[in-house]
Amino acid sequence: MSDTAAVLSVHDLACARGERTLFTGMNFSLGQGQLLLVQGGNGRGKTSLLRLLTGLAHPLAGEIRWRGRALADGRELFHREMAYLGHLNGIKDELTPVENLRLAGDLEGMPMDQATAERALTDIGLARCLDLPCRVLSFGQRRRVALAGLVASGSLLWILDEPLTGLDVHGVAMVEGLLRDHVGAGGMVVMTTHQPLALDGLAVVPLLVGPALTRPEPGNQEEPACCAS
Amino acid sequence: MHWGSWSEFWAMGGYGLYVWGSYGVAFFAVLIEIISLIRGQKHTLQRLRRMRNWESE
Amino acid sequence: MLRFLIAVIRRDLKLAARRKGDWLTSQFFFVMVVSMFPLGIGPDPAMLSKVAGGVLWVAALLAALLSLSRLFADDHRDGSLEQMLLSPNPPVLLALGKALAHWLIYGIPLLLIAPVLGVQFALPGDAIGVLMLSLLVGTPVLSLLGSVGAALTLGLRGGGVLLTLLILPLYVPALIFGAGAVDATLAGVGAEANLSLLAAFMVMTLLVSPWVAAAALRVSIE
Amino acid sequence: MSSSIAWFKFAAPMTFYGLAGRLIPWFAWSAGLLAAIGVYIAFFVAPTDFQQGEAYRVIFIHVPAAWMSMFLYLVMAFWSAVGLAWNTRLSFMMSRALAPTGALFAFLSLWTGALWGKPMWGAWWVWDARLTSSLILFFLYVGIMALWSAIDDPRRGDKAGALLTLIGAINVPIIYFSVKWWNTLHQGASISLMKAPTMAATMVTGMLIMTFAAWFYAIAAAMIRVRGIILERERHTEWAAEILEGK
Repeated sequence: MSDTAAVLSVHDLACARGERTLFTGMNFSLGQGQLLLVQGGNGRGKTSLLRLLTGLAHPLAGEIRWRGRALADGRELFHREMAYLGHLNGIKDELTPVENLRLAGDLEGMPMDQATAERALTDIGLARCLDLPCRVLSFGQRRRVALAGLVASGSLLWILDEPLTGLDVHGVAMVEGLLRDHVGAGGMVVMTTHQPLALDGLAVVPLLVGPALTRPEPGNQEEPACCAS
Repeated sequence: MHWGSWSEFWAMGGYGLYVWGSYGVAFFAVLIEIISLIRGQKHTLQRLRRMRNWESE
Repeated sequence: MLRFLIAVIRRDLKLAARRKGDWLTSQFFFVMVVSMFPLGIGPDPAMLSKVAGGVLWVAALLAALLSLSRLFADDHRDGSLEQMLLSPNPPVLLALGKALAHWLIYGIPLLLIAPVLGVQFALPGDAIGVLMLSLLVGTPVLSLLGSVGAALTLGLRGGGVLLTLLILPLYVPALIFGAGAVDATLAGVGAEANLSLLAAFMVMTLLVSPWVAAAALRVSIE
Repeated sequence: MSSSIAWFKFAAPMTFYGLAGRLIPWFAWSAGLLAAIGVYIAFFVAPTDFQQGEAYRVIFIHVPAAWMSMFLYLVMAFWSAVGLAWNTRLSFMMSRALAPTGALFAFLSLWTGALWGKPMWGAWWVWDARLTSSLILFFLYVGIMALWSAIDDPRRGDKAGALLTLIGAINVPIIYFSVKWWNTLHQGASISLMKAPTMAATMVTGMLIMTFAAWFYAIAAAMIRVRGIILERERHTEWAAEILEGK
């Protein structure tokens, strides 16, 4: 993967939480049409790495570059081309799914009319509950509203932290479809997940954070990372 | 400017309560801070040492 | 840029409309705190009119602080604060937008309730007029400085009390000039000096606090 | 420039820990010596004030405490600004170490102000412009320390405290002006504490010596505290481990 096509590149990145250093000297780059699968045990820094990539958190050392420019000075361009889905869905419970989507569009500077919002939501299987306040929806349905917003944002880079949690079998299949379409069309994804994903035929770049997780035999249960020195 | 006698010194021209109230509280406040500083230092060292032992097991 | 600011303000207005309960509690808090004072001080109109400016202004401070502790908290809890910080627009506009929205939702109604309470405190007509003017100019200060406190104490336990502890000292100039304006009118001295100083303080906070609040947000969200 | 910043950011805590350790005794002893001289002057050299008799001797504690409470807040604001500008951990630690001593001086200036007010104006608490501003400054100190104690993550606590210190520092002059304005408005020409005694030469020198004593004391106290904070935050480094094993 020649470096020139690398849109996102990370140069000896180091990250700490509180006083504990999670990882150091991390280098990778990601081009269009690629999916970076971040793996590693609990508490190893997967979520912290993703938050560093979004620019919400600042690294202990090292640099993240988007289209060759460091995040700090290219912030506006980067945030225009990136969308983040964390553990929280980022939608308001009082508003209906349509209002949530249109509101997100306004805040991103790309207003969305009623029809596009409704189409985005029906595509993702929420046709029946367009005008219900999100408060009454299940966690899985609210997750779909957030995913609909992600798709509708048309961002080049998706940063997804455990997107499959709370989704039923259909949901997982749907997400896999979204990923395939997005990456297939030249999009980029950085994601973490513990569930196995059927992403055959896609350019998946694995990235390991912390020591490899050995298959826990009945005897040695790997000591949870948070207590390791 | 020497005081006639110790009792005159303590009386401080009738304002003894206010003058010694101020100096007394100031002295004790600083004393308390010094003691808490020294004790705090010792306490921090012990706590950190305990944490190191706990972590290094 | 400006569209983002307006979008943030419209968003908060819509959210407040959906949850009228929070809005009402803050207004009733203001009314109730003010109504307690005559019970404590006594019903004598002369006395009440003398303390009216101070009482109403202190109650306005407390009502603002009550509603400010949730300024960013709800958005932080459901993740929408992160999404807004990830929008291409600078976070300064977000902080400014949230503060202005808070002023429109919680500041302006104080203006409308104040005359009713002013009458209750036997304030003459012109004093009530100056009271409303001082609240109009002063309440943005409460929202702007308060937004800094809300950003600093985001997600902390005891956030509401801590916010008050942090920000109340910074409200002192607004309280002095605001309440002073009413007293000056009562004394027949005229409140132009107080109001202009209050306006100057408001402009200063308008220029300073969005930046500090935005920096505080970036620090708290990490 | 950037290399010095890097040094300042990473090597600074270790070297400062040793440096502070050597300096503390010097500052502590000179503070004690100056305080002794100051108190001697206050009681045995300074003449009785013809207006106030002996009560004015409180000034030798009150004025240095008031000056130091204001000065230490400005020093904290300075370290906060440096910390935010270059993200140097050590300057945040200095700011944290200074706050308790600053709050102590603010409290002392209030206490001695009240005790001085009683004989002068017959009331324990007088809403004099300076006293009221010291009261509000004391609240600012309490607010910052409350914020630090509420935030567990040291990195966030440093920056949040620094931001609050800065916005407080911008407001201190405005608060002082508004309180002075409010004070003159309500009391007419107020008797401010400063003008009361005619400032004989020995009184001024006495006050200055006490102020320097308070300053050196504040530096010594802050350095002791900052060493504790450094050790706490750098305990994972090997030099800190040596120190912990050593003693």
